[in-house]
This record gives sequence, C-alpha cells and structure tokens, in this order.
Amino acid sequence: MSNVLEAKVAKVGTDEVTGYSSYQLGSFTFRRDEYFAHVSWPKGSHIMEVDRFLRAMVRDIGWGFFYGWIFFDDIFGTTNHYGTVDIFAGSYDRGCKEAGIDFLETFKAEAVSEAFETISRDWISEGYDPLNAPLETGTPIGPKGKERTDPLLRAFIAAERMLGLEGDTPLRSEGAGQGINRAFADLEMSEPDIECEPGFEGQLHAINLFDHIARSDVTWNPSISAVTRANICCVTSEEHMLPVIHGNDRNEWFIQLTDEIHWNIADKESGAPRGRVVMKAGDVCAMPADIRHQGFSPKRSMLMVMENGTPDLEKRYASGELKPYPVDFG
Amino acid sequence: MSNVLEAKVAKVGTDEVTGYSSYQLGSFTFRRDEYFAHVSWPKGSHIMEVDRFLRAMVRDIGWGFFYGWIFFDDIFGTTNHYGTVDIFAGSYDRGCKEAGIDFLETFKAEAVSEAFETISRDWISEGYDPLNAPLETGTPIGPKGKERTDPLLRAFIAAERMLGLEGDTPLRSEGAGQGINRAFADLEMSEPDIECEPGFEGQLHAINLFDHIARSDVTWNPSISAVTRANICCVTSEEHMLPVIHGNDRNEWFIQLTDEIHWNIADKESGAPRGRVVMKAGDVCAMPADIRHQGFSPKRSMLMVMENGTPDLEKRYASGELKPYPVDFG
Amino acid sequence: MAYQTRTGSLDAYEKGVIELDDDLRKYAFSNIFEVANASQPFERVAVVQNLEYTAEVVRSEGESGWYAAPHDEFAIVMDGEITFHFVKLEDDQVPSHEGGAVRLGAKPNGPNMGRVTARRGHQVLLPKGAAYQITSASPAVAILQTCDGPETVKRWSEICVTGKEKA
Amino acid sequence: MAYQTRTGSLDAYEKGVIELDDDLRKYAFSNIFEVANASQPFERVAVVQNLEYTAEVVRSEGESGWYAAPHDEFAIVMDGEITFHFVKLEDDQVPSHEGGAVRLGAKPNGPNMGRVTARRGHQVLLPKGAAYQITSASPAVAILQTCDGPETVKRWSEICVTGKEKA
Ligand SMILES: [Fe+3]
Ligand SMILES: [Fe+3]
Repeated sequence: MSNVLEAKVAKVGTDEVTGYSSYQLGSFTFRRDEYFAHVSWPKGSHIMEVDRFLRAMVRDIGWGFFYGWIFFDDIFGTTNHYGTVDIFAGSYDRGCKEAGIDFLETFKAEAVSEAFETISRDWISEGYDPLNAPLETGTPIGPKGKERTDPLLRAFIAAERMLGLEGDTPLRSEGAGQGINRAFADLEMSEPDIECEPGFEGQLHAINLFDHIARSDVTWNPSISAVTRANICCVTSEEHMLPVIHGNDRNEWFIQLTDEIHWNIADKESGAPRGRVVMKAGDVCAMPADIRHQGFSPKRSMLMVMENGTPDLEKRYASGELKPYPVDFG
Repeated sequence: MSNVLEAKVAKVGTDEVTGYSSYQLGSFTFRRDEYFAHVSWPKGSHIMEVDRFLRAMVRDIGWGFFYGWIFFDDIFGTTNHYGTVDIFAGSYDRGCKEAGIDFLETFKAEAVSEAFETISRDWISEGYDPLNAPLETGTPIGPKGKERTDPLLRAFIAAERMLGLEGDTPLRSEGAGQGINRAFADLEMSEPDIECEPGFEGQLHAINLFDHIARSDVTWNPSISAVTRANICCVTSEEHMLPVIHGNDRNEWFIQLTDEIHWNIADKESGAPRGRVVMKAGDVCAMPADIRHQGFSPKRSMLMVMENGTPDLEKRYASGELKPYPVDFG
Repeated sequence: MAYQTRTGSLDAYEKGVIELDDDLRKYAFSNIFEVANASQPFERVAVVQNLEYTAEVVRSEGESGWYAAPHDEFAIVMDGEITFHFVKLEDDQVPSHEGGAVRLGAKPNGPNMGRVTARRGHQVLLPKGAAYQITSASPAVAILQTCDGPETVKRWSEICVTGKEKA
Repeated sequence: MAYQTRTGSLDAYEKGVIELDDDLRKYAFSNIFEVANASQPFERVAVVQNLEYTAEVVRSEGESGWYAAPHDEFAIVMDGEITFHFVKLEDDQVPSHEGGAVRLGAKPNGPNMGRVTARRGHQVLLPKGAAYQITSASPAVAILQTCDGPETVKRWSEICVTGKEKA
C-alpha cells in the first residue's frame, strides 16, 4: 500500500452556468457538467455519465466502501483496506496500465467518505435519487436545481440479530409509508403464524421477509436481515443494473429469491471478460474472490447475499492462505 | 470476408408483459425488456442499456453504416463493406477474443437495414427520439407505449453542391418550424450580404452556416453542407455523447466550429485506450484510420467533419497502399 | 404494467445459465428446488459454504427429528408450508460443539415454547437455547442459515453445474 | 439556463489538449486562429489534407490577388468580416490544372459578377468559372474547402502539436 495521504476534500470552484462546484482530493479533481462527471489526475482524465457516477458514488459511501474493489466503471473506483481507501483510475484496466496512465492514491477512509458525500450533496438536486431505480426517479442531467434536504444516503440497515426482533431493526411496513413496490404487487403475502406458550413471549420470532424486501424503495442497496456470528446475511431488491462492478476481496454467495439477474463476470485484475451467469429463482451461486461482477435485473427481483465478515479475512485471501473460491469438491 | 448470409429479419415472439417483440437475423437474436437490449449469438450474449442501443442503432441505419466500424459499445457493432455489412460481437475486443466468444456474420446491407429498422420501429415509442439529445427527449425505458407515426429515421441530409442553392437541399429556417437550439440562443446571427450584378443572379451564393447548424433538432447526425468532388464536408450539432464508437476505414478530419468536444481514442483492433483529444473552437484534428474514437460534448457544439468519399478508398487503406494517417511531415 | 414475479417451487422451477471461461466448480452453481427434489426428507444439504458458515437446503416432508445448535439459526421457507415446534433447553442441554445443528436422540424433555407455521417468503428464528422439530403435511422447502456441523450434507459434485454433466 | 457558446477569434482563442500514447503527428492537431495569427495575409495554409483534398486557413487583411480553381471552392468565415469580389471567366480562362486555387497575374478582364460580404459563421460559394478576390478592412479568418494546389502552403511541423515542442 502506498503512502496514506492526509488530504481532505477542497472546493476548487463553481461553474457559473451550471451551478455545480468542482472538488479536489489529493491528486484527483472531480467536476461535473450537465451530462458528465469528469475525474482527472496527473496522468490522465476520465469521463462518465453523471447518473452512472452518482449511483455508484452514493452506494460506495453508503456501504462504507464494502468489501474489496468498487469499480464505478472499468476505469475508476475505490478499494477498501478497512481504515484506508484507495482511489484508483485505470489501475485494474489492462489498456490503461499498458498506456501508463493508471494512477492510485490511498486516503484515510473518513477523508474519502467526506469527499464523496460533499460531491454527492452538491451534484444531486431535488427530484433525483440515485438509490432509486431509473423508472422510479428523475434524472440528474441538466443544471443544478433545488438542493435536496432529505437524507441523501440511506446506508446499510443493519439488523443485530434478526429483523423485527424487539430492540432490533424494525420491518418495513405500510404504516411507515413503505408500500409494496409495483413490481411485487402480484405476490401473495401472508404472515407467519406464531403460537407462543405462556412464559416464552418474545422468544419465538418469524417475519415475512419477502414482504420486507418488497417494500424497499431503494435498489442495489443490501441490508442485513439476520446474523449468525460473522456470517452476514443481506437481502436486497434489485432493478436495472448494479451501478458498480464489484471485485470482492473474499468469496461471497448469492441466493436468487425471485425473478432473475444476469451477472457479467470478468477477471478482477485485468477486467477481461470470463462470461456470464444468469440466476433464476432458487439458484445459488458463489462469486469467487478473483473476479469482478456486475448484475443486471430487468424486472425488480429479490436477492439474498451472504458475506463473511470475519475480521482480517481479506488478508488471508490476499496472502493465498485461502483459495479464491469457496468449495472443495474433494 | 466470410460467406454472405441470405438471411432476413424474422420476428421470434412478443413479450406479453412489456409488449416488445424479439427478432432474429442470421445467428443473432435481439430482445429488449424495460431497461436493456439483449443480443445473443451461438457462443455468447450481451446486455446494453436500451437508450444507448437505440441511439446507436438509428444512427447506424441513418448513416447507411457510415465508413468502417460502428461500435454500439466495446462489444457489439457493424462493419460496412459497401454492399455487405458485418454484424459482430466481441470481434474487436481483446478479452472476448481471448475467451473465444467473439462472433461475426456478414449480411447484405439491405438485410441489416431492414432488420435494424424493424427492431427500432418496434422498440421505440412516442415521446422518445434517440436522435435528440437526452435533455431534449423522453426516455425509452419502461413498457411499450404508443407507436410513433412520424419518420423514425432522419438520415443524412445530403447537399449536392451546397446547402441553400436553388434545387439543392434547403437551409433550416424559423418558417419551417426549425427554431434555434437553446444552447445557441446567445449567438449573434446575421445574414451575408450578396450584391449580385445583373445577369449573374443565382451564381453568387452565401449562407449563414452557423444558423443552419444551430437549428438542427438532432445531434450526432452529420449532414452534408458542401461538396468538392469526392470531398464530403459535413456539419453537425453535438450534445451529450456520440452514441457509437467509430472506427474508420480511412482518415477523417474534424474542425471544431464552436465550444468543445472530448474525444476518447483507442486502438481500432483491440480497443486498448490511447488517450484523449480535447478540441476547442478553431481546433483541427485528424482521426487516423487505425483508431476508434468516441466524442463527448457537454454543451451542444458545432462540428465540421471532412470525409473522403472516393470509391474503394477503404481497400487502399486496408491493403497498406495508403498509410493510416493523413499528413506527411516530410 | 402488470409485473409477474417469478418464484420457484418443487414442482416448477427454471434453472439459470452459467457460461464461463473458468472452472465452473469455483462458482458452485446449484438450485435449491433441484437439490430439494433430489434429497431425502430433512437432509440438510449445503448449497452455500463460506468457511465455517453454510446455507443448507431442507426438504420438509412429514416430521423431522429434533435439532439444536450452539448459535442462532434461521429458516426461510421457499415453497409449501412448514411448522417449526420449539422446546426450551436447560443451559446444560445447549450443545457445546463448535457450530451447526446437531440431531438430538429424541424430543428433549423441557417445556414446549410453542410453534411457528411459515409459508413462502417467511423467515423463522431458530433460537439458540431451543430445540426444534420441522414438520410438513406436504413436501416443502426451506433454506437454513447456519454453520457447517455434524448434520451438514455435502454433495457438491452432484448438485453443482461443473461443466462435466452429460449433455 | 443561459448557455454561453464559445467561439474563437484571432485575439482570443483557447487551444485544446492532445494526450495520446501515439505519434501525435498522425493527428495533425492545430488551431486555425493560431495558424492565422502566424500567417502572412492571404497565405493559404493547409490544416486538413485528405489525399488531394484540403482545408486551408486564410488570414484576410487588406486586398488579396485574384484566384481561380477548376472546381467549386467554399469559404467559411471564422472571425471578422470578409468581402469576396467575383469576376466571370470565359470558358478558356478557367484554369485546367488538376486542382486547388491558382493565383492569377492580375484581375482578369471579364464582367463583374458582384460581391459577397460575410461574417462569422457564413459560408460562401467560390464557384468554378469565376475568379475571386478576398478583402478585409481589419484582419479576419476564413477556412477554405478546396483541393491541394499551387497556392497551398504546408508547414505542418510548425502548426501542429507534435509532442516535440519545447515545454
Ligand atoms: Fe458483490
Ligand atoms: Fe468518426
């Protein structure tokens, strides 16, 4: 890991025509216009459609940089070192590396969080929420509008033990204004029947997990449903495309609960394609630690993601102590 | 060139939920859902955001497949052989080639035109025009809506000698309902003064070319302004991003008339990035015959494109008789 | 637009596709309904393994034995209807092996805590400190979120797409 | 939103950027205002060359000589104001060399066809069969769409970014 810069985000200026500000963090500068986000660094620069950029950025912050590599696209992204975070451009793209324009700087995680939040806050206006599916929100293109006053980032909602337990994260509900998403309106919903003997009140617990997922107004934003020791089981409601390409520093697993998601799989280091996995309801698939993956969900679907949150696990994979795939076929 | 298939487009079926039909041409199938276009072929498949796909497809037909390679994205596209057209997937992507999933079929040009028009017609609904800039049209996502009844494709408007000459292509005008684009509202416009001696009426000619360009309601859709023998001079009004990546089979030239465009340059064969060119008003740059290029115009700008339409020129470049760059520095 | 949500069941499921220029075993691609169809009632077949953590598929049909684990487990019903019966364990009855469910010799003596009946999409807590029995009148399927343990059945080569299946 | 259209001029232009892992000479990147600033009045400096076809930059300042070509040419005024004067040529006066403009020894004898005064953004036909003179009260810039000819000035190494400029 290279030097950890003590840099913090700084405003560079404000465009008079569009109203958007530009920012600097270390050697990176961030600028947007009506259509594009522009990232530049000493050896190069990169243009992304602003919708794609903002959808990636708010998730990256919301997830606390998640596990491993978060590619905003093939070129730009972050790597989580759990305390520090790399911002990179072209470092995991064969073409950029060969052209010698790749660049990487390591920052304190809080500095990157603060920078990304500052940029998102300035670049997002009322009527557009990058955590919503494209069919359910407005567009970020055009000049700066009215500032959003509601919370921009709805991070991971983390159940401690299980959703809906007393004192734990509550379930989503009609009463809280969380309606069933249009894409799940056809699902028959019922409540589990709990018959508890006197004296054991609160010790038996069951929920309608599908109902909870169906009421999520955000997409590609997993939240924890139940925890077994360091095994973190997340559920999420997926529509359109995962706005990032994820390169994990450990193995993770997907269980497709409803509908289908298409996953593009590529080599983690070079980005070279390895092919695709189409997961349909009931399918289970591991995402090995040596790939990057991006999902496409044409219809909103329900996905369960299993992550192993054991501390320092990334080091055991990086050192080769653990193989980059989960199952020994014997 | 491989065998030319005698295939024609065929409808495969219609999705009951979204209302969109799927189509087959040769070994390729084309399907769309609310968000994505899906192209599949015997060895693989590919997902593209439907807006990107349709913006590329209508231009590819409108241009008559243009010169050389039209990449819809890094993976999928067409190559013009002037009479026949290749449809390819991964054939010019290093990763796909190494993975062995690349595929190419050659069709008669009219068969590809017919297929792409049939698909576009079915997949585009009222309120969305892929020839317009994103800020000036609706979105193609969601289920099939009302069919558009106006002409879908506004091809190349080709002046024979020069725009506005009697009997040649007329200039755009307020009277014809062609207003000045919002992005050029600040430009002072005037008419050239023509003082013609008696007897020479119609022999002197001058126009406000900027006014003509400023009234274009389409973007990234060049039209011919003036012709010197086989030298085709095109003008176009550019906003957002060129919806294709162009790999030319000959040299072409850009003259930036107003504002600025960022061009990403990559190797034509492999797609490996070579860097970027930012062109500002008055800049002139050649696009050599061994690259692919994609432009980004944050503000609507005016661009002049010079193409050499000499017949069979592509063969002289392909054979190596002509160098893949235009100027001998001596 | 009237969306149609696709869920799977023992009787009707569609398996996806895995087309990769890689060793498919690294992805351990399986389908829980296919696994359940090929399982004995109450076999706990691992479909997910993350070091010591597992997700196991159970085909519930009739009455199971009694199970307990030294940690919380969770069940998600994916098809049919399952009733979970719970008996409170004394502290010294709670199994102390490393992890995963263990099958008890018989119904433990201890107070009935009650029962939970769950259907598709329901998630049920199988709390540490309780023993549970799984019952279904007709075949049903659940996913158990648990740890690798003495009851975990591994037959990866049979359940996963390895690219070596007969065409 | 009030957009601001950026045009260039002899006095104020901003040149873009070319950052490529390639021989920059293949791209022949130049700027017409920079070229015009460094040109003698009425030099026709090639900035585009597509085999026999060219675009040439002219700095118009005062009165030019008289030109004619064996094909149509076109001028686009990019800065200032330019008046083009036209004289009709007899058929046997039309130059018959391969292409591009040729400078005539003097104003040809023939009838005046008239004149065109053009400003920024205007395109003017310089028709085959006519001779033309270019005049400007103050310095102005035009791009000529024409062919490589006897008057075409080539100094690519001077006008183009080659990556070998002093820093
Ligand atoms: Fe992931
Ligand atoms: Fe091009």
